[in-house]
Amino acid sequence: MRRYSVFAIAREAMRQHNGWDRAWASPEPKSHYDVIIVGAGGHGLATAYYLGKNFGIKNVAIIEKGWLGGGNTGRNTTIIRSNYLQDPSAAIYEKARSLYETLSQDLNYNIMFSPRGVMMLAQTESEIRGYRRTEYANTLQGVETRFIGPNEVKRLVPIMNIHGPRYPVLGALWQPRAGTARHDAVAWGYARACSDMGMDVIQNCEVTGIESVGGQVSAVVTTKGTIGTKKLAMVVAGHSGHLANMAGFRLPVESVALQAMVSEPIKPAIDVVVMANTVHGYLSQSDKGEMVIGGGADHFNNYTQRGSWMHIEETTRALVETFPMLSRLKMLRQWGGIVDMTGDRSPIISKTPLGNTFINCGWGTGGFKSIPGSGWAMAELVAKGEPGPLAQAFSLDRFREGRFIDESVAAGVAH
Amino acid sequence: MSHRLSTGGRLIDRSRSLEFTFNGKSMSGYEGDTLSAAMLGAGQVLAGRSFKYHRPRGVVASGAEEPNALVGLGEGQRYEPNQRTTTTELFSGLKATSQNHWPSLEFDVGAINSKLSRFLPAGFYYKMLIHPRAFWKHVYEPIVRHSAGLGRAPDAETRDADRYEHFYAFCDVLVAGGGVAGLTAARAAARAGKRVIVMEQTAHFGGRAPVDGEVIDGMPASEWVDGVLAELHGLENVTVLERTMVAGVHDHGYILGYQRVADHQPGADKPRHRLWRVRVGQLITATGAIERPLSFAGNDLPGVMLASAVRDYVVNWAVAPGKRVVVVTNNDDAYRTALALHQAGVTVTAVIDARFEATGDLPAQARAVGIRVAEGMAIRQVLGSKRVSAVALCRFDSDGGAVAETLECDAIAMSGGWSPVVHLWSHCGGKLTWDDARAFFRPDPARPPLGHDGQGFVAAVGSANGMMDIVEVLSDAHQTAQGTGEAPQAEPVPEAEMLPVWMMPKQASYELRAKMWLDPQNDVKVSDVQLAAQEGYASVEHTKRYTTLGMATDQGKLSNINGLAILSDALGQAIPQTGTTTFRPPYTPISLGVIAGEAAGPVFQPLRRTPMHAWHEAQGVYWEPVGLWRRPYCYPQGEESHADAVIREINQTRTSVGLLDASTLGKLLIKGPDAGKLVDMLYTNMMSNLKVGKCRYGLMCNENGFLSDDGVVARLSEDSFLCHTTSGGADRIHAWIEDWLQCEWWDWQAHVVNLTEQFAQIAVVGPNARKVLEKMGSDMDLSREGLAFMEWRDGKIADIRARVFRISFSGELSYEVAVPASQGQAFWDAALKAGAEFGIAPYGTEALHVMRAEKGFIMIGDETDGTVIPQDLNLNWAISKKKDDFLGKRGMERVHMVSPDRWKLVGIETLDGSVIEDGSLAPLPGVNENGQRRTQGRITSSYYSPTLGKGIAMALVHNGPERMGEEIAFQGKDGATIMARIVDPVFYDKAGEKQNV
Amino acid sequence: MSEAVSALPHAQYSGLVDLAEAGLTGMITLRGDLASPVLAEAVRAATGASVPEVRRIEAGESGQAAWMSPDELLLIVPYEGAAGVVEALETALAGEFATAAEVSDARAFFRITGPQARDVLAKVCPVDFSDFAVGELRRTRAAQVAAAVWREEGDVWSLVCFRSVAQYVWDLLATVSKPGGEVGFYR
Amino acid sequence: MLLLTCPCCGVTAEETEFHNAGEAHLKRYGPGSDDADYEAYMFARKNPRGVHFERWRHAFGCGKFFHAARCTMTLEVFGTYSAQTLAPPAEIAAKIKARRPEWEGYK
Ligand SMILES: Cc1cc2nc3c(=O)[nH]c(=O)nc-3n(C[C@H](O)[C@H](O)[C@H](O)COP(=O)(O)OP(=O)(O)OC[C@H]3O[C@@H](n4cnc5c(N)ncnc54)[C@H](O)[C@@H]3O)c2cc1C
Ligand SMILES: NC(=O)c1ccc[n+]([C@@H]2O[C@H](COP(=O)([O-])OP(=O)(O)OC[C@H]3O[C@@H](n4cnc5c(N)ncnc54)[C@H](O)[C@@H]3O)[C@@H](O)[C@H]2O)c1
Ligand SMILES: Cc1cc2nc3c(=O)[nH]c(=O)nc-3n(C[C@H](O)[C@H](O)[C@H](O)COP(=O)(O)O)c2cc1C
Ligand SMILES: [Zn+2]
Repeated sequence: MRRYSVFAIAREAMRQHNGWDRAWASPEPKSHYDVIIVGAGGHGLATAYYLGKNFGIKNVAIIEKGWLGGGNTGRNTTIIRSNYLQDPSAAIYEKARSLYETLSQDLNYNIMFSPRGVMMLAQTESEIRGYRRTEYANTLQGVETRFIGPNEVKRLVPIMNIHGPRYPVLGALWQPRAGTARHDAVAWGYARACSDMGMDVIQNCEVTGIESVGGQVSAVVTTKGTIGTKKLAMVVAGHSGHLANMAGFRLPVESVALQAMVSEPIKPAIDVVVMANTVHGYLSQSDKGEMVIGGGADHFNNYTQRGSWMHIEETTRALVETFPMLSRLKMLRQWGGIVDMTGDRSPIISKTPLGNTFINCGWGTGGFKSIPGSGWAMAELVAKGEPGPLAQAFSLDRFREGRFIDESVAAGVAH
Repeated sequence: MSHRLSTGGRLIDRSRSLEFTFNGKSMSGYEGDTLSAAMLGAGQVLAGRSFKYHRPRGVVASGAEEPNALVGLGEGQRYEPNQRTTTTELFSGLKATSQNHWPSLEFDVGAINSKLSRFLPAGFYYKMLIHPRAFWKHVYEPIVRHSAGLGRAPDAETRDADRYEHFYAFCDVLVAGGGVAGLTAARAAARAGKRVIVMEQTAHFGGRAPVDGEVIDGMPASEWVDGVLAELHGLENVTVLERTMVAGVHDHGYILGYQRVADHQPGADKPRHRLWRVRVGQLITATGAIERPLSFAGNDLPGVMLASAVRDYVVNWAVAPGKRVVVVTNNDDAYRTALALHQAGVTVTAVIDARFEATGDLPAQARAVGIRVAEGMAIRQVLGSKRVSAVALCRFDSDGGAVAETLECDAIAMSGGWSPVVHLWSHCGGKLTWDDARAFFRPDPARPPLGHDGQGFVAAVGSANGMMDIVEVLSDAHQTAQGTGEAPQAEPVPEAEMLPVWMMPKQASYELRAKMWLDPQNDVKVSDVQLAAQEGYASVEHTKRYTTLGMATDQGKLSNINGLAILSDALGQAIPQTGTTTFRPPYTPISLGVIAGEAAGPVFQPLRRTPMHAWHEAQGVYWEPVGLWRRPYCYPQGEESHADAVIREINQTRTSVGLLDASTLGKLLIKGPDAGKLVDMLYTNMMSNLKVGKCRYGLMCNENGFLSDDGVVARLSEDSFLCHTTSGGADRIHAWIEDWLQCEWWDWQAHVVNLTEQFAQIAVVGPNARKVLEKMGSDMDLSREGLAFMEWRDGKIADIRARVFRISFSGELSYEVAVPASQGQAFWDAALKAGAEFGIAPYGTEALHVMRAEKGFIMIGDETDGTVIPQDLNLNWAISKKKDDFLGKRGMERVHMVSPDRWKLVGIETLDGSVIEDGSLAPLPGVNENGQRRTQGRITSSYYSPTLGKGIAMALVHNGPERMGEEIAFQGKDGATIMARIVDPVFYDKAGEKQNV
Repeated sequence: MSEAVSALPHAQYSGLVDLAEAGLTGMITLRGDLASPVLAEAVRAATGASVPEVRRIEAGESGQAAWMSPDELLLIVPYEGAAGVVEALETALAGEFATAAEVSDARAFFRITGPQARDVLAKVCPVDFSDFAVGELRRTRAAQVAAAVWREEGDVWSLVCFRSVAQYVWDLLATVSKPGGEVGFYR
Repeated sequence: MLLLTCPCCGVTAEETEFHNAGEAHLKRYGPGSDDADYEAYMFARKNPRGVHFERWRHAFGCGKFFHAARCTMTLEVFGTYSAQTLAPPAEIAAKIKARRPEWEGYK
């Protein structure tokens, strides 16, 4: 693989850029793999990458029904933070965040991780209490975050109307090394690295069935034929319920549409990411200049990648109230993604009732930020057959036992 | 030079000239002009700069598809970035400024990017700017951010001066587009008696036909259009809306219309925009077609325009794009432009036609008036720096190595054929089919978007349906709208076949391809798309994201089809195999203001007010939002701090008497023969054995066993209970009870009625509470015996119907009095008056919280957070052992719930009496497997207790209740540790003597 | 009795339509079997009206009866008499599975009058007002809160919402009734 | 923006008048039930791609709950029916079968 660098660009510029290789190969499937990963979203690709990198397992196929990165990884608002309340969450999201810091260099692909800071506004007394609680927990969890006052909020975000009038800003939980990354690049960078390790990224290939022998997975049936495997990892986000049905079990997961939108681009107006949970809306400005806006999820099961208009209204209302200057900007595009919501709104990284079959799902509205950490933990689970410390708490049996990992308790939302 | 023609202009009123400024320079245009017509009329071709390379940009189109001519419009509270000049109607005093350049439009330092363009191909930033690591955030990214973006951001403190609103409408047929196809369809549907709405995005009806000089039903198209409009306006079942764009098509026939009510009259006392939310039986999209540009080197220079747009400027606004125009085409339609220019007295230097021969009627007409037609030719390259000065020609069927000829010109009118506007068809899942002959995608009638009944609800007509000939257009629209009788008649103008041309010359070299713009706003060139294909970004969606093709503010209306043709060619596959990217709403950008609608300022969100709200406000209350309610947090007097106010309120209440507005508490009446059975299922306690006249505190859990609400239940009669919920819980619990009643126990006879707002509920609290009530005058015996603790009575106080509950959340003698909401203020006033001699004063939620904490009472939302079960709070006494079942019982039986390791509620006192930090944890030595400090408890609420003169707190602690007296360390401020002792959570009046006097 | 005040006493506004708060109004939620003759009799005794058909409001000599839900009516009577009506209903329905509760004070009541009333309502309610007959009633949403709307006669419309949001609904209606906001959809 | 017809009051209204209340026809498992049954009742969701049965409440209207049969892939609503049922009624099943011949029936 040709390494990317400024020198490579300069060299290619002199010869009409005809020396660039394919970023990833486009192979036909082999008959058998050590591990098949279903779903070439960020989580599936990261799982593959760390299987190769951390465990030397490279006879791996990542099977994708559409174009790689085209699921939620390609349609999210790219917020990365790790100041979660519960220990297991803070651990995996912080692992992910710290891996993001060096991911461009690790992958030799600029994924544009931008630690510009994320603030979650406190606009009620109970939000203050929730965020203070998170701040205390984070201190012991090794996550750097702090509660800041309204003046500091205004200094960081001059376009914010901190005086309400409906919900004056009382402060914010501020994680300075949280931020955003270029979502597509995350998928592309991992895919390129996987391909470079000799793994097969197989696009336009849908898994339609799962075969097993004696309670152990043996093969997946796909639109490109049946492919044998020793181990199977299902990493398909909104389609997890469907895959689980193929494997003969049900999940505590429902698939619903979550929407986002962008405004027309303008010159830099806001440098940090703001989440306003009381009024339901969050906002950041991309490097291209659009305001990237996310809002609420639908409440009904849906696989159409279109959501209900009312959420766009609700979110816009909230953000125009919070950032009055937005009123005369224009919405350029809106879209939806199908997210997988679990019973406690926390993810699942787990063994399943089918042998040698593992699932990673339930990231719902907030799993872009966890991609490297989740891939790391999932790779360990797949390689060893047992969860490591990062994954342990996220097992499926927590629902039966009542061992929820509930993040909403501190007035936070899961993005 | 572009200029105004001395005659003509069907849309302008030359008697009314309007002054405006562009970049501070005064210019003038006419009533009826768009801003771009006026600018071109005034000779202003250069309109802005492109996104990435900061290349000079001029207008290319005449409508919504315009990618280039974006300006900042207005100032201050009416400033708006990225406004398209082609869709901006001129008004007097308009102020426009160009964008994305520094220091000036004419001289832009950022244009250096253009010189470096070979170093900045598609995706360059993924490949470079990787090292050193810190540079991305601190050096590279700020540069990228600064040079990207387009318009200037509005000022930070800007408040929009305008208002917006929504409107819900319903109709049988909504017609999108007021061209001849739309009008034909609308008239047909209207005559059939259907409820019809027609939305046309511009200020004028008729679309292309009047410009093209079509003749319909024997009259000029514009006359025909006026006639149809007059008929439609006269019909009661028809609503005709101009300046209203169908912005989005959503599931189940939900259509959004964006009406620009007052954009052309800024300052008028009208809503600026109105968002129509229309539920339609059928949507007929008659949105026409958009002309395609051609890809040739230098095609992005100002002066290069769409042929149809040139025609529009000439015919509609009497504006010529230049003095000497070259027309370049692959089809007959562009000859109409040549003819229109010629007729207007503008020199048409030549028509460059890529086809080997141009034999149709229109080319013949052009030749007949002396226009030169160059067949089989192509533009090799446009010459000029900030605008077109000449074109170099070559054979179309060549690599462009040899220049055949150079023609001087100052404008180019190009036509690559047409693409139906299929956006609306596609927004909600309608599929397309490829038309090989005309080389475009059009709606596939077999795969329309589906409505709630699974049937297609969208039909496309006219050019939007791929009909390019006027006769076809009219009959298609008439038939699709099920018109009766004859379709409107028109005179056909036969056109010869077009030749698909995606790049000219056909085998252009890299040097040329690197100068052929596909997306002029985002600076995506033919070479970029080819590079994406080469690098494996082969899905059209990957190409889009890798190159940003079609992601600009015009969403690729001009560029997408050419881009995917280039991509298909690079991949060696057919265009339909490549497919399109996803069409998403809105059709063109709509203001965020209109999406928010009227919901600004006081009506941003409903604010729930108790009957005493205004009184609290008048006291200078400090409010706390609780759900949509606002509750008094405290009532600071003068310069008093909030903390001091709380202390004063507590002291007043504990020593004499205080008054609390508790109206927000939920009040649910449960009544019926099975009411007892129902409350026994809802509460963990046994409730059915409560005696009439008595009250009992109860807990509600969800099916997981987690505590979800609590409150006092009063038995009103044999078959009725009044259940109090938390303020935030009333609606949720009401819905929850209805859920169980309707969906699980539907044979049970019980009603639940939400009486929350019927009553103002006022707590009179403190040792002097009884005296106050007695002084107010009552027909009830409110004595210790007459109304014992945990009893209620109906009667009158201060001559107001009242229900009095003797319950206490503060530990003091306390009466909660419910009176009709309409008399809440009267009761409150009477209590204040009667209590004056005791110094009665209102207290807020914070005093309430402190007092309940002093008593060790839990608070939903403080001690509970959705993961806490009653057992954690030592509330086992409230969990009935006798009942077989109640909601949450099964959940509590799970392994983790019965684990001896759960954290349990205790009181906490700091050793030094200070107030411990709310939410802080009690760390243990050592770390877990993930390197996180282990913990053994956390503070759930913490206050300064004025009653005890020290900090008090509650906490959930591992094995807490067995560790009374033990010292334990918690996190303090700024990383410090604070030592505390585990104590009983009841800090005050453990025996309960005070409340029971 | 001490002075009772409605949510927004005497509020009035004239714009595209005339808005007014209707003042104190007696209201009773009556739940039970709407097909029961006993209930029908009780309703007649209370209001003079018969039990309304689905989504209709019936007027009688002493009040109105409005259909709210398959097992729920809203009775509208003079404010002062409401408590008495509840008692009478309870007596009359003693043997039935029925619940009567006074909600006069839990509601705010607005009147919207004028030829543009439907255009104004359609700015906040997702309802098709085109064939909306006199005596028809629709429970729906007024922007962000619940409301019931019915057509009293010609251009006179009534709207009931919860008392706590009276000010919100008022501000909302006044905002969308501002001159300049003419729509002209309903003619 | 779904359009649903409430079978309780007959109103056809937009989604904003309703609240979705999750999968329909769940059988409640209370005290004494076994772990697997209880877990399935609480958490295991069909979440199908295709025909789906769900509960809605006409929250801004008559306040009643009802059931809807809907396709999660096309959002087609096959019908709405009483909440006081343990399985989809025959006529709803017949309607679905007519629209989706491959549907295997309610399970
Ligand atoms: C609008 C929106 C905003 C969001 N905002 C944020 C945010 O700001 N921050 C954040 O952290 N998270 C956010 N998220 C969540 C985040 O996007 C997801 O959690 C994350 O991308 C999930 O990644 P994934 O790899 O698990 O799934 P995906 O990226 O969805 O990948 C799953 C892949 O599996 C494929 N697949 C499915 N079925 C099959 C099959 N049968 N055979 C083969 N392949 C199959 C799919 O095609 C898909 O490509 C947001 C999500 C949305 C929709
Ligand atoms: N000969 C050719 O090559 C050729 C090609 C294209 C069109 N035509 C001619 O163009 C005419 C086509 O008639 P038509 O009525 O189908 O199309 P049209 O282009 O004349 O009219 C479409 C109308 O829809 C409006 N519109 C577009 N999108 C809209 C939206 N989202 N919301 C609201 N309004 C929207 C446009 O402003 C326009 O007024 C005929 O005269 C036809 O002959 C000819
Ligand atoms: C962070 C982010 C920024 C985006 N910026 C743009 C943009 O500038 N222009 C644009 O057209 N779309 C933008 N999109 C939206 C994509 O075009 C696209 O709608 C989204 O990835 C979902 O894919 P789909 O619409 O093809 O289903 C952006 C998406 C994301 C997630
Ligand atoms: Zn209903």
